[in-house]
Order: sequence, then structure tokens, then C-alpha cells
Amino acid sequence: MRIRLRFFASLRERLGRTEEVREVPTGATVATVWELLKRERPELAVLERSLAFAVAQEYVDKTHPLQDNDELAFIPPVSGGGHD
Amino acid sequence: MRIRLRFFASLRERLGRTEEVREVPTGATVATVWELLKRERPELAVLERSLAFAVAQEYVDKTHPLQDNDELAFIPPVSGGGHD
Amino acid sequence: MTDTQQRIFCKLTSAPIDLRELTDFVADPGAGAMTTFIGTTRNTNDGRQVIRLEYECYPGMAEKEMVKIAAEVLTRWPIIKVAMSHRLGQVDIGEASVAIAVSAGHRHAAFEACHYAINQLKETVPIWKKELYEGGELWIGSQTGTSGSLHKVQEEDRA
Amino acid sequence: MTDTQQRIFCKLTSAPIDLRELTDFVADPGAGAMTTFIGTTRNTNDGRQVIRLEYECYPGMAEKEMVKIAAEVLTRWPIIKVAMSHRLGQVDIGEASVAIAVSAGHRHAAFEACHYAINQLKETVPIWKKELYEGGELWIGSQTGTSGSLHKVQEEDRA
Repeated sequence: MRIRLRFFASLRERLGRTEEVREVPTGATVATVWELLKRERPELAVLERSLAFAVAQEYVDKTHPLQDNDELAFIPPVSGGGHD
Repeated sequence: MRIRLRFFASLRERLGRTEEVREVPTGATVATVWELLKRERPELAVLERSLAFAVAQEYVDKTHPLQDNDELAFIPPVSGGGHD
Repeated sequence: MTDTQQRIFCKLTSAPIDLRELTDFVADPGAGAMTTFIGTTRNTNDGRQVIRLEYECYPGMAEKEMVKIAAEVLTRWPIIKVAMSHRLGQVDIGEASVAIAVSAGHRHAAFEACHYAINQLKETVPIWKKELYEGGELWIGSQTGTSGSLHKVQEEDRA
Repeated sequence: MTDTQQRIFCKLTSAPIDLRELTDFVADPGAGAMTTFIGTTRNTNDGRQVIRLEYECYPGMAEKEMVKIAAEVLTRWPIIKVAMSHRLGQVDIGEASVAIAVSAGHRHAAFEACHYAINQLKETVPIWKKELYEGGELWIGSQTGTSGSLHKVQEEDRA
């Protein structure tokens, strides 16, 4: 199945791209995709602790099962607002 | 000695005046003047519980001794601000 | 940090309150947070249909008590500037009676200082409001109502 | 009381934030209190001389998360209306990054709801800021600094 991946902020800059579409096996979860990315880019492992995930623009945990055409976003620690 | 009395809000309306200058004996306190007013207008007694006093524009208690030319203000419960 | 007087703005005015005047005063390049409070005239109060409010103050003392509150919040919280403005005379429904603005490095102090300032203003500043409502008028905070039926002390939200 | 959607205003904008737009939205004849919060860009942060900030968001999800917060505060406190606006792109020193306005019958609820809304916004809304300072740049909230010497997670004031 096809999953659209979206990258923001520090992760976007590290990867040098804002999004990509990836083929993943049926039954894949958020964790499956994240492990795949880490295998390609081992330096991403340091983000593990602080990263959140959203599918269809809703926060999910790593065990969330993906469906064909899902949009999966990787969310670095958010920092909206001023210096307050 | 001469004391200027100032009246505000509900007390101003009850007395029908905003201020007056009164002769009081040396050694008079805020309480002395208040008792004098109550003697003249017994219906003021109901305000006793809620009234505050200021001399020279500073809150004082009833035992505060007055000096010649002091300004003594009778302060009904304050209610600045909106309906909040 | 500049001295205390330059960090305080207090005003009593019979003109409509201009929130922008207060936020402009407290704005500061070192501020990360600004909070404001605006107290307005509700169309109903305690079941009465309110027509308008009328404010009076003890001139001189009212300003002094406002400045005392401002100076106190500057010492109690790490805030940068504080501004407060209170209206006098007739205030129509929906219009602001009072506004307060506080700037600070961080938001927690800005919220606490602003909340404390309005609570104190309502406790200590010699300003009074008379509510004109359908059927009568009433000095809020006093026991006196011209309708003759209102004898309880008005309890404001002190929380 | 009108339905929830009519009591909420949320906006992401690359134009300067207009506080008046928010206070006009939340103004209501039934309101006795209005609180606002403005988060601004400080000239220093954690010892760094800040030049400016740059904000990006996850379009769509950022708006949804803002609306969720607004809807939550409407259920948790007796407030009338809530409005929030967050800026995107470049924001200079002293300019507002975010503003929130809340109207309520009474001030206590207005302060609490406004404070909660900004706390939640900083926790859950997918918006990120990059700080450009003298000597480098840094994604606040991340471990990545281009100066190579900044590896700690930035701790914001969560209080």
C-alpha cells in the first residue's frame, strides 16, 4: 500500500525533503515505517525519544496500523508561541 | 480644628452633599466625626459595617487621630471594574 | 531595568478606553508575554436588565491607589511593565470600564500579575459604580437601592 | 448561547497579528470580562542574541488542533467566545507570534481559560519555530542546532 510521509522543521531539514510517497507492506504500522527510515538514516535514532506521529492529521502512537493512501506525519517537538 | 469631610457614591446621595468643612475638638479621631454624623443622621448607622475611612487620601482605621486641616473621606464599599 | 515610575502607567478617563494605548506602553523588546484584562458592562447583572453604568471616583486617591497596585505587582512578579486605565462617568453596555496590560519575560508571571491587579483594583481603589437597570438604580457594593427592594450587599466575583 | 462553531475563531496567518480582530470577535453584550494573551519575540533567549524567528506549521492539522483547544476551553470553563491567531513565516523582535482572546461572564474563568489555551497550544499544535541568533540558528524544541554546539532539548516555560 501507498503512504504519504510528511516531514517538518528539524526533520525536514535533516532529510532535505518535505514529503515522499512510499510503498509499504499491508499490515504496516507507524513503527514499521519509522524503523525503515532509521535503517536508511541511522542518525535519525536520536530523535526517537522526542518524535510524535500523526495519521490523517490526528496524533497516533507507533502501534497505529496504516491504511492505503494514509498520510503519516513525523512531528518533532512543537514550539508554537513566542519566547514565553 | 477644621476638618474637610468628603462623601462619595451612596453616602453622597444620602447626605445630599459631596463635602463639608466642620469644626471638631482637638484630639478628635475618625470615630469622633463618624459618631457626630450618626447622631445627626441615625439612618447612617446601617453603613457602619461596610464603611472605610481615608485621611489625606490614605486608608486609616477609626482610631486615627485627626489634625487641623485634614481631609477625611468616607468610603462606601468600592466597586470599580466591570461586571466581572 | 528602568526605575519603577517609568514602568507604570495609570489613568482615569471619561473617554472610551483605548486598549492599544496600554499594550503600546507595556510593549518591550525584552518581553516574551503580554496579558491584558478588560472589564466590560454586561447587559444583565443578578437578574436585572442593565441599561448602563455610571462611575465616580475619589480624585487623587483613586490614582494613588492604582499606582500602589502597579508598584506592588512589579515587586511581586518578574514583570517588565504594567498599565491600567479606568473609565469614569457613563459607560454603556459592552463598553470597557477598566483595562489592564502587563508585559513579562514569561507568561505565567504575566497572567498572575494581571489577575492580581484587577482583583486588588476592585478591593482598594476608591471608584464606585451605579447600575441603572430596568426599574431602578443601585450603587453596586452598597446596600442602597432606589427601588426600595434591594438591601443585600452586592457580592462580586472575588475569585 | 449560540452553537460551538460560532463561538470559536482560529487563524494561521503570515500577516502581522491584529489583536483587535480577536477582541472584536469575542466581544459580547453578555460578557463582563475579557482576557488576552500575546506571545512575542524577545531580543534574547537563553543567553543568545535573537535576530528573528521563523515559524512553520503542518497545514490543516495545525488549524484542527487549535480548534480542538478552543472547543475544549468552551466546555471546561463558563466562557462565551474564544479566538486565537498564530503567525507563520518570519517574525521580528517585539512582534506577536500568537494571540488569544477569551470573553466570559466573570474574570476568573476568562483568566484560567486563556492561560490554559496558550499552554495547550504550545504542547499540541504542530507549529515549529526556528530561532535565528547571533552565530547560528536553532529549531526550538529540537536537539538540532547548526552551530553544532547546541544539543540539549530547549525547555520552554510550561508553568
